[in-house]
Amino acid sequence: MSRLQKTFADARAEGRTALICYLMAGVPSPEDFVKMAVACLEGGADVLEIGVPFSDPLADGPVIQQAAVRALENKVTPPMVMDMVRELRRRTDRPIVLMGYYNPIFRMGEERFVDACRNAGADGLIVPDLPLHESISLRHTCLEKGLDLIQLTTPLTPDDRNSELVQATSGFLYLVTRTGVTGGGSVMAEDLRKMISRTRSVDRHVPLAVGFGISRPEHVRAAREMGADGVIVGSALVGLTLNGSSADDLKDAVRRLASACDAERPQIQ
Amino acid sequence: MSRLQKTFADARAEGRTALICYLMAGVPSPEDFVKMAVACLEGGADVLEIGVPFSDPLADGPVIQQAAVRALENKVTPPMVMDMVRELRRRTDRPIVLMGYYNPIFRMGEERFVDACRNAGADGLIVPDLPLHESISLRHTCLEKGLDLIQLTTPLTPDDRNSELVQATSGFLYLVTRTGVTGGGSVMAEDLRKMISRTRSVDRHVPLAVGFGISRPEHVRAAREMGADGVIVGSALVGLTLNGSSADDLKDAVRRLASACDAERPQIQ
Amino acid sequence: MNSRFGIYGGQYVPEILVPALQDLEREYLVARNDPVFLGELESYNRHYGGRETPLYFARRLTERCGGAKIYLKREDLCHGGAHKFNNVMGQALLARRMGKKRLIAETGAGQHGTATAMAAAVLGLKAEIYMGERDVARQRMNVFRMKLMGAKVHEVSSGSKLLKDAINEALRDWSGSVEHTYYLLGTAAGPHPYPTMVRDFQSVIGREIRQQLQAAEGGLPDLLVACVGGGSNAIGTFHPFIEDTGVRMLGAEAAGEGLETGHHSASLSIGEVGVLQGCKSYLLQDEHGMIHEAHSIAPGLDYPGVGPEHSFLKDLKRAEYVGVTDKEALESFITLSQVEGIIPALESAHAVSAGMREATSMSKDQVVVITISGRGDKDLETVFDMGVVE
Amino acid sequence: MNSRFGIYGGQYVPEILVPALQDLEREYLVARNDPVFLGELESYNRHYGGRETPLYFARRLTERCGGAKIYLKREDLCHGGAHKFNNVMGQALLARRMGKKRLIAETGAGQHGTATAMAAAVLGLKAEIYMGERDVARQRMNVFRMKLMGAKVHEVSSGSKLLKDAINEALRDWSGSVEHTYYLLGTAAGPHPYPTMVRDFQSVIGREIRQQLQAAEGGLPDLLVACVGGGSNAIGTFHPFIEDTGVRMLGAEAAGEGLETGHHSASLSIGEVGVLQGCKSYLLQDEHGMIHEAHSIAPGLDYPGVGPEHSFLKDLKRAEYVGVTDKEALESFITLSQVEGIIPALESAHAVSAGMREATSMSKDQVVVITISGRGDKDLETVFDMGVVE
Ligand SMILES: Cc1ncc(COP(=O)(O)O)c(C=O)c1O
Ligand SMILES: Cc1ncc(COP(=O)(O)O)c(C=O)c1O
Repeated sequence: MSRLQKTFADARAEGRTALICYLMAGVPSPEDFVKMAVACLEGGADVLEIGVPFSDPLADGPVIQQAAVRALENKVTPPMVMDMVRELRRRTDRPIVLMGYYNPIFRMGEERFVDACRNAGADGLIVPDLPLHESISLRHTCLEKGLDLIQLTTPLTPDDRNSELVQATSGFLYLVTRTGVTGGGSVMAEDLRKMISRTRSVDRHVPLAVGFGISRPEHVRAAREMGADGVIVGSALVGLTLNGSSADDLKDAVRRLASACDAERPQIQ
Repeated sequence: MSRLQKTFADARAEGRTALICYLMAGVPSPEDFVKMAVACLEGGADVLEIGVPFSDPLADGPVIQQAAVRALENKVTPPMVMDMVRELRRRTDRPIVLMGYYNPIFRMGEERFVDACRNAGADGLIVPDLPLHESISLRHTCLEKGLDLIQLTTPLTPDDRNSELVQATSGFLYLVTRTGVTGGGSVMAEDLRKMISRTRSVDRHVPLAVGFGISRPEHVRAAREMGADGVIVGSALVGLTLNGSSADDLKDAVRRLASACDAERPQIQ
Repeated sequence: MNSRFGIYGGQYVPEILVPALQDLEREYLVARNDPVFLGELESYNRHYGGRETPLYFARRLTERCGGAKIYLKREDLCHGGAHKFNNVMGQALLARRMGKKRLIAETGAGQHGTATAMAAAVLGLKAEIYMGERDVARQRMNVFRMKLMGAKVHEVSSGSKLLKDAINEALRDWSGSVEHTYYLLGTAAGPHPYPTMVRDFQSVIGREIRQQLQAAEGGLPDLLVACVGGGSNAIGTFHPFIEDTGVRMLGAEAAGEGLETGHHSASLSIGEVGVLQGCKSYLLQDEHGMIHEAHSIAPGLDYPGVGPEHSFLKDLKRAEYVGVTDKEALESFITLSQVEGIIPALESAHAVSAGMREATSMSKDQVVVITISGRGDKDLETVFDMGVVE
Repeated sequence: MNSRFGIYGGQYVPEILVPALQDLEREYLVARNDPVFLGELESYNRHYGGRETPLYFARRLTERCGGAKIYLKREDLCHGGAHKFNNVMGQALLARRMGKKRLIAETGAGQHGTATAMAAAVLGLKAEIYMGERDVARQRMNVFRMKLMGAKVHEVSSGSKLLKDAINEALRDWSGSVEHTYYLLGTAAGPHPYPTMVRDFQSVIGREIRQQLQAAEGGLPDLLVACVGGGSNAIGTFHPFIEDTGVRMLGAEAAGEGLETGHHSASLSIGEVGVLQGCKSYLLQDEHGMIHEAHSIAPGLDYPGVGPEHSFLKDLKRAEYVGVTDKEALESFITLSQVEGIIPALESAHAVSAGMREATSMSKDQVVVITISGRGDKDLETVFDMGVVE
């Protein structure tokens, strides 16, 4: 059982929704980043998702774009991200997932990149511009090396493709709850309900984590209410790493989200 | 015998070249213009040529263009020009020739215009943008009313057309001694010699006045030497009416030109 | 060759230019019937100029007006961006045939100057362009364009320092250079034989319309519309249909700020007969025959005279002429851009306005052809500066 | 439909866009074989776009080089002033057919944005254009042109604030609007099916060259030359000749200030394989896969990637690619203006430079065809500001 699987299983057992906190590697600075990540863990994050900065983050909204610019200004490179993961792995046993665009992975070489992830102690990988049909070789490598390659599904994904994604994903399935990019907007309740139910009808067990547009405790509660196993919070937290907030501020924000994660779960009709 | 014919006959009899002085009507001002014209007469002009200002004097060089602009700024109109001629006619018996573009003539009506010229006391008319084949009706009217309509011939005019021009002209024939517009440049001796000789071979008597590019006594002497019966000086004198020179300055300039007009005539080879 | 259209036209020029004009007439008469010359022109028109230009059925403009079908004759697609090409290419080939190595031309906003520079470049001739000082200042980029193609630009500081004065200055140059220089006049005006010759070269527009409309609609247009500056694109549009009495013709003149304001270029609508720059025609002038300054938002319409054949057609009532104000032209400039994705020259926008007005009151089975004499890229700064969009 | 050219191409996009791309592929596959669609496109190409464009024998340029005969394929005469028209019209008709009422597009200097605005206007669709903030500031008039035709322009302030970032932003918009919005990509790059589809729409260039040269010379060209930004005009020129192994193909990339300076856009000449904006191809990037900013005097070549089919042709050695510096492009910009009266786009001037170089060393019975992808009016300010003329 991988760390990710275990985390979701534990959370489910405890009646909790797992909280996945996204931060951009090397932001606000390579040193403070680790403090920020630790603050997330202390605030109650179940999983850390760490962005690998890329010059052209086309799936991201303004906040995360800005964080990528900051990271690149800070001269963060993929090998440095691996070092940061290694550093964090020394401090926590919770799962660490990297989120990175494909070109830096391709550039390093898929196998070398996956090895580096594993060696650093990462558990999973999300590649937002690598759709299922382009990910065959990377999936193969990840499987072989024991890294979870997480697939994304969206409200526009047709049912048959959704089923393939469910089968192909590893660790959890990332439900993109609204069209568009990361950050801003709000969860579309109706979409999410449909996405969860059609996915459950294919696989009753795969952990479902909801992302894109989750920033406040009420979003978390809404997702939880609809049966999500996890929520991913990105822009809201990244924003705090950009605007001069302290690690404690971040910890508080995470704590508020985390407490929404084990709020009493109302009956699903 | 018209005044113009008589003037050329007298000059020839006296061994002189007739001096035709051009001024723009109403320049430097309607009042001072008359003084300037009188100065020309006092300086020894045989004929006064008076420009009727036009907005688009396409046969004129910069100096006379500028004079036309000044005249129009002074609100000089064709009827006012007639008044100036009338005024001058009171003061002199020498021939007065008007030089004016066709549109103002057309606008007033050819017959009315010619009548106005005659009534004011003008003797001749030059229309620089009315070539022979467009001047049939105006020539007819002038002939009928006793106004000399002077034709121009040029170095580029073919022989047969030159002969037509000689036959059609009245008062004198205007030899344009260089291609281009009025003012500047210098007499092209070779051209002039040819023009005079081919014209003489058609008509031994028609007075030939040389214009365009005559500004200094030596030009006058050159023209005289080649057998011209008259010289026309325009831009050089108009320039003096524009640059603040006094009537006396003008008179002196004319006097210098006039004395070249009866300089000893060298043998023609 | 007849030098007049009724009482209009003629050859009111200094005697020094007469031999050159007679030469030109003679050479043109031979050339216009010489298959070699015509073949050469046809080849440049086609392979260099991009002819034929399309006759485009403007579906959305037609729907907008709700009346007659509107077709646009797309002279904006000619090389150089305007119908000017047709004339310039014809005359430049004639100049080369006559052995003249130097072209001179006048230009207002720079369209004709640019076209002349272009034709000179492709034929390896020298070009010198006269342009009023005020126009030079307003049309920096067109001046640069001419220089880029190797032409020399003379700034004219006489008179009103505009197009009319550039023509005067070009004629003055020609008076002194006529033996080795060809004067490439830019519109169907000036002394004979220019009005006839330019009309002939521009008639390719109307001939193509005729054929293309036959193919598209199986018949003749009910109405032809073109803007009238000097009148070359209009006469080129109209002339091949003169004998077809069922075809109405409408020329759109610049009414500028309004015919009543005195700021306009509507010589046909409210000018009076006179003689300017070589020909007799309707003119804007005062009671003493002094020429008025013209005004139009469209630099190419900004001329106080008009080609003599239009004066003739007006008197005959064979063609009608209406004024279109700056404001109306601007509106149809925007309309055509938004409805058809075609940004017309401001000159052409006058024709669009007049054509839309007419089409609206015609029946759906009728056909209006509007000549788009040029593209509007040259006018973007002007319209931008007016702040009318967004 | 094959989504790759050898190892290049593919569909590297967020999952959210996959259904839309699959839809697009499906619809395009039907449309490309549907005579109604093809007839519609052909009709717009002809009557609206001014196709076919001439294949012009450049006599004086040929003499200047003293080698092979040089023909110019005149895409500068297309409506809008560039080959961009071919692609935009095809895709806009496809969008309409798919029932999408809103078009989005990226633009660098504004050429593709303007073309998209134009196609949207003529078909009655809405257009929204993404354009980098730095480009907006440099290209005031093109921004105005788009607005004039009714398009909305979004300034992009992310990243380098240039073309690449405008594409990112357009893709972001599309991720949120994909159900009713059509993304009209401007070059033969991006995710499948764009490279194939854009190539098909642009292949009208090569097909016409083939026919026209057959008529003019009775054979095939020896060499085809085109500039390569994203690669659409080049692939449109080359593709119909791929099977004709006797026809050499040469792509001119922007070598900017020199390949050794790092200021260039020569992704094929010295880039390395990577994945950007949906496809795998040669890219300008650093050792960690971060994309470099590109540089070229020609705004349309200023892109760090290139269409995947060119990467494939390069590896196969079926086409060659050379760098042309800013300086060399500028020189041929001036040469073509002065020798042929054709002011090429600075992009196209790269092709002219490479083509002249080759023609010079070829024999007089050989034929070089250079595609003039667009006209240079848009570049006059740039060249003027350099002070190189006069
Ligand atoms: C685009 C365009 N249309 C029309 C005209 C007016 O000229 P014409 O009346 O001779 O066609 C001009 C003159 O410059 C022009 O540039
Ligand atoms: C005139 C012109 N040529 C060439 C290009 C380069 O594009 P591509 O390589 O797709 O033909 C552009 C792009 O804007 C352009 O405007």
